[in-house]
Amino acid sequence: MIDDDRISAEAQDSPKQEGAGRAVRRGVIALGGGAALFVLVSMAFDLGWLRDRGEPVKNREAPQAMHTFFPPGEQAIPDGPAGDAIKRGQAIFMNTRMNAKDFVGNHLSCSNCHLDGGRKADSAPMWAAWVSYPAYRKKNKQINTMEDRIKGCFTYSMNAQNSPTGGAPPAGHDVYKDLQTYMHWLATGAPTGKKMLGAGYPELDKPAGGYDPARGKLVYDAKCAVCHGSDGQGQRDLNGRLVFPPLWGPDSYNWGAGMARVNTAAGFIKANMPLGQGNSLTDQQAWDAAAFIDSQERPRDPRQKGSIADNAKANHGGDSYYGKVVGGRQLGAGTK
Amino acid sequence: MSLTIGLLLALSFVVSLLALAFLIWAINNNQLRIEQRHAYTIFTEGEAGQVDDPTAEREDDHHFDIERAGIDRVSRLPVLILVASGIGWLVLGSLFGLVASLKLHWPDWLDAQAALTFGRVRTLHLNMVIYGWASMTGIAVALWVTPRIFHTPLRLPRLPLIGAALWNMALLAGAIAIANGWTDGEEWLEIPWQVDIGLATAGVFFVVPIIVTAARREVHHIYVTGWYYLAGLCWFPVLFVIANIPYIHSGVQEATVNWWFAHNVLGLWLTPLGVGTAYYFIPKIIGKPIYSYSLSLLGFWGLALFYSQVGIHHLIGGPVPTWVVTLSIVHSMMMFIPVLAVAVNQHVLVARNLWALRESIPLRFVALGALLYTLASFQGSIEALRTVNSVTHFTHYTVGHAHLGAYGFLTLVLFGAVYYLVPRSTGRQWPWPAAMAAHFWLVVVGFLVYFAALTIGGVLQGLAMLDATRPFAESVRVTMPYLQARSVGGSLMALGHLLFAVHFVVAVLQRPAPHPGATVLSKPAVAA
Amino acid sequence: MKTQLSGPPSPSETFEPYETMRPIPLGVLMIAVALALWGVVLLFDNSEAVAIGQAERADVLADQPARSDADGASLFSARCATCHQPNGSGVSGAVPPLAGSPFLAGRAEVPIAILLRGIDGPIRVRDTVYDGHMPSFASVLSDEEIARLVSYLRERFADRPAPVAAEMVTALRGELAGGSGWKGGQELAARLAPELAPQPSFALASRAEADPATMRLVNEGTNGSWACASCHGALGQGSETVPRLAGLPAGYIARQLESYLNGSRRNESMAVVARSLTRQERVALGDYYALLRAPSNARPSLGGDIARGERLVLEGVWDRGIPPCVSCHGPSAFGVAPGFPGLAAQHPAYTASQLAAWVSGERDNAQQKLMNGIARSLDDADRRAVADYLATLPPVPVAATKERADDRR
Amino acid sequence: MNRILPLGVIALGILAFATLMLVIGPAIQIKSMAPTPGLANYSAQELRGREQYVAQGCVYCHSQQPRSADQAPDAERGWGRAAVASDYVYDRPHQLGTMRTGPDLFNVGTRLPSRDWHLTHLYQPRAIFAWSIMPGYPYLFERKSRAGPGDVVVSLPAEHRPAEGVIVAKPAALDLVAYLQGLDHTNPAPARAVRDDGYSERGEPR
Repeated sequence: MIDDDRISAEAQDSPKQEGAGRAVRRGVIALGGGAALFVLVSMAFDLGWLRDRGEPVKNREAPQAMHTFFPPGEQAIPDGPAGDAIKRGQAIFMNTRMNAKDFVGNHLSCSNCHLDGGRKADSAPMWAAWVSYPAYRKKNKQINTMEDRIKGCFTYSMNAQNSPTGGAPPAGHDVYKDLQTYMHWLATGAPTGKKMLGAGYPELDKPAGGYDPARGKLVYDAKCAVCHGSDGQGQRDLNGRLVFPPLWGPDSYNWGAGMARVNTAAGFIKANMPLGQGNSLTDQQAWDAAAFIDSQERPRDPRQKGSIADNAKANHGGDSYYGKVVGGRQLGAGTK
Repeated sequence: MSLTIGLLLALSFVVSLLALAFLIWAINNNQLRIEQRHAYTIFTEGEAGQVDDPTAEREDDHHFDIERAGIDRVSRLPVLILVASGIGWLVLGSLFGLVASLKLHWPDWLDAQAALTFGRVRTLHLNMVIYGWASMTGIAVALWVTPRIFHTPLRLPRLPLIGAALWNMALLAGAIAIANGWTDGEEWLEIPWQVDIGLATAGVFFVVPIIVTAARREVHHIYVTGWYYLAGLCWFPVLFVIANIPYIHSGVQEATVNWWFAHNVLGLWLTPLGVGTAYYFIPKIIGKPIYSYSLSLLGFWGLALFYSQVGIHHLIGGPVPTWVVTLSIVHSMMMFIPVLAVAVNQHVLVARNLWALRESIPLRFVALGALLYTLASFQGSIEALRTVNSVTHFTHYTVGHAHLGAYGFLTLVLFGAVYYLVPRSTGRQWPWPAAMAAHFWLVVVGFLVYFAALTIGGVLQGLAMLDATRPFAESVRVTMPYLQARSVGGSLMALGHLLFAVHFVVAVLQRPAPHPGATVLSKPAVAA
Repeated sequence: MKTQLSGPPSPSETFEPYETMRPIPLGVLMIAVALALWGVVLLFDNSEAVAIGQAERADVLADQPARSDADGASLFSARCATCHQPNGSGVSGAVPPLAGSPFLAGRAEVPIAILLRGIDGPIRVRDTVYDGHMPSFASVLSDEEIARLVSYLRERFADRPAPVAAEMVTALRGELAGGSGWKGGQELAARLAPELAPQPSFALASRAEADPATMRLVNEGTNGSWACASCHGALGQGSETVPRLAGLPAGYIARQLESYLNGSRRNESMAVVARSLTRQERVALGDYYALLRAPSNARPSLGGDIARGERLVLEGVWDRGIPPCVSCHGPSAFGVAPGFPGLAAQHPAYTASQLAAWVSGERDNAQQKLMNGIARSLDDADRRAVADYLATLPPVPVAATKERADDRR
Repeated sequence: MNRILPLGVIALGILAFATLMLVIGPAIQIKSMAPTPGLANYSAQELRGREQYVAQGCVYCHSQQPRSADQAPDAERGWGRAAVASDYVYDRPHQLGTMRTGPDLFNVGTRLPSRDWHLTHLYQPRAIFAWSIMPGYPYLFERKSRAGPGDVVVSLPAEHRPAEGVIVAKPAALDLVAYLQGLDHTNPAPARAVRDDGYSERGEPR
């Protein structure tokens, strides 16, 4: 072998050299093959073979509030008379003062408190409300049908006493039919009689140190005034259309409304305010802001027959400023 | 219409593939024999490496005393003149490159002169190193190697002298034009076409002697280096002339011509020069044959078939027809095949003889250059993928890649070739072997820093630009440290070039040694 | 004995390189075959991509205002119903009704003229006076579209079934070109329809030209910075990433200039401008631009999905924490002064870049960071969709009323 | 292989084929396209400015080819819609560019319409953008003790103003700015326009 080395030194290598050569050959091919494989996979990706092209990149983020029910979307409204009723109901819901003007005594709409057209969880969504009635209500100590419940909204939240007709729509009025058709449609597929996640407004534990309108004013000025105005009267666009609803005063809900109770308002605020930043306030901030807002004067409670104090005793237990003295004035007298 | 084009295109690609398949079939069936008398060579599969080529036993088939034939003496003057010019342009070009690099992080430096604005300095750098250093030195090496592999002295040895003078003058004129803002305005084609006529004419003086020498060769078989050189010398003049004809195209057609040319300068001119050179010097210095003739064939024809159509991958996502872009992307990927073939052929030989790297600095340059060719080509193919290109396009990453090819590969190979040929051509030894090693480490470390900085910086820059929520300023800010690092690397490289140039001048001016040395190695090998 | 060479064989100077005969390694062939197959697939796939690209461009073309072939009913619901309500009842105290409006029942030229120019002043409809601010649709609806729309409105709300010809719109457009909004019903009645009189008189605070110093800032620039108009245009209409300023709330504009100064909104060019201005100048510029009325030159240009944009703007995506834009920026995206700028007719590249800037923190001057979270919830396609949709809306009409001019407080 | 002629012929044949595919094919297709509707040829001043753009080597840092929204957020940055081949019919030499060391300029005229802004920026980019690495072009301007009639004075923040006198734009600077101001390719592209649509299918379905 070694003697031959001189002759074939050029073509013949030692086993060690052979081994090195083989290793490099394999290495180069493996490297090339690996790179080629990368090319192929990347191309497969380009061509969409490795991902589902049908599904748009949505829902990347988990829904803000985890709730089990998703109401149908706008485009699912059926055609025909039922669909027309749903659309009328929706129009009333979104623009109550305009489309049920005979029965609205302030500048609010249903959708001011029931966000996303009554869809949003934790803002008393209609799909959850629909399956909760008829039900017994402590407020009027009787079984309420859905119509009764809506009537309550008109009476208090929409301050119907100040409307052209001076009251909520009479029983069986088309306003009820249309609104209920809309709500029924929103609840398509919702389980009846079952407590649904996201129903109503969340109930916030009262903070240990209670709540304080003075602190609430600070919260309000920092977090709420930019939209609702430092005077709480909301804001309008250049045509005078209401964009941000008034929170107190003659154009807001009256003393009988659920939102006039601090605990209800605190739950709503905590979950939904500032708009788009739900759950960003602390519980304490939510309670304080609610206390500030609900310790302002607003239209009188239509249930008041005698004195404010009597009515306060009969109808305003718990977390309400009705009848209390704030800033030297007894609240509940109502606005002009 | 698009469907028809797509179909046509797929068909034309199939034609390329059929050509490739035919080639592979022909190789495997010994249709492309080295010589007529090998037609009966029985080639047993699975016995790779074991087969004794009948020629291997006939010693004088693969040995030829060039010195005795006086071949180097004939080519000496043109080779030296061209190498000297090349090195001159290299030093000048790297200084301009360094200035351009520094300007990217010292933007207010040297801003008072129009000739020294970034847009011109950078352009001067490119034209000097490509048309000055790489082309002239590449031609010098080709002029030196071609007669050697053909066992016959260079014919018409005076023509390259005229060519070199003309080329230098034209390039100088082009550089002055660019410095003064007179440019054709397209990348790689900045030299005004009027000046290009001089370059094209000079090219004739280089091409003719080599082709005549090849025609008068004393060997029957053309060694693989010869294929690359001859093909490159056919391709480049055609490319250069077509791309520089003025007033034919405008707008986007012009852009496709531009990148067809610019990439083919790399693929069909600089790459053949570099690969051919590596194919000669690696086995020559090691003294062992190349791994496989079949792979040589595959590598060469694969390069011709596929490299010629990759240019439009510089316009991915741009205003050019989809089918041209896709065609270029596909061909970029197909480049894996010839690159693998060349890689196996060259790296296996080096890997089997690692001892030679210790012994020979020229081999170190050439072998590292060949390795970087493989990497640059793989990188280039992958860069052409749409997904990758979205990130790397328009960024410094591309600059890093271009330097991996033109510097890491070609320039290192040329350094090695120059180190090898100067003693044999002039009879003068390199006076300072340590300077060669210093040069090697300066440029290798410098280039490593350079390449790593631009690659990382480029990717970060590209990712910033793809994210709408990050302002454009961030794509600038994020690259700053990497641009500074690039200047550091570039300085090391430029320093190495200066050292190289000084060493070359000293070597050439010194008194000739009696004999360039009995061995191909820079210092006599000591056998145990 | 010496099974391996401890040193290299010394190569001979006379050695000539050559290749040995070895086959192509199988691995190389396999890679070649794989790549070849994929190349063919990719090339075939090419034609599909071209078809999609063409469809995308066709969609963008179709999204250009004044290019749609929508019928009158869909134009009404897309363009009118947000203010005048789907049943045409209007909004009490704010938007006059269409149903039974004498402005529709009379000559067809009257509604056409209103659509072309918009209204800026008091108008009496069915015995109620409205302080009307209606945008001009001249820049977003074609003559054909206005003809179809007016025909529909007259048939539905005024029982006038005779269709209106596009030529009438063309003629009127030429006649009324360049005018600002009708100064209330008075000017309209005087010019086109005496039978609509009496109309309330236009007695608003006179729209005095801004003072010469402010006009110099706008048109010539000063103190080392550039003229506002040189980028934002002579009418404050802007282009691409240069925002439309005409009709933005005065207080909003002044606040942005302050933000450039204090760094809560980053824009290097505007920072140079803001540094060259005094506080009074910033306020004066806000006042000036708030009262400018300019046609829209914004066009959908980002390839966004207009329908998706419309959904985001009008309905939001509450599950992702995105309230509808209009819930704060007003029902027609006209803005709510001074805090909430109008978005209508804003340039899509500007809108999208701002939504991106909220995410990056380049812009962090939103009141209570209201925009930060919303912007983070929008992805790339959302931004383009919203921005492109807003560009199709008619421009904010100017309200030259006292409150509006004073809204900076 | 042992013959030169076939080697040369096949090598050149392959190159001819590549030229057919990469040069002649696209040229035939692109030349058949009419200019994008609304695209105007350059004015004489804009052409002079374009020569400056070429001579200064702006193309080495600035592209003029916005990518499609399916690939990159160029449009959101205000760089304009995806460029198509018919946007370039008047461009000679082409200045598509392959670097974005600076932003794309294909629509810089609509994105940055102010002449005076451009003059400031060309004179000293860092007068506006502290982070900018663009070179200044002081040689396109001159310092005068006072502006003569018709001179365009460059607005400069105090820290960049000369100690005395004013900086005045030379005609070359005004031409270059006129070219930049004229760069506007915002008109919608025809559906059948030619560009690389290879990324279009990765976009989300509209």
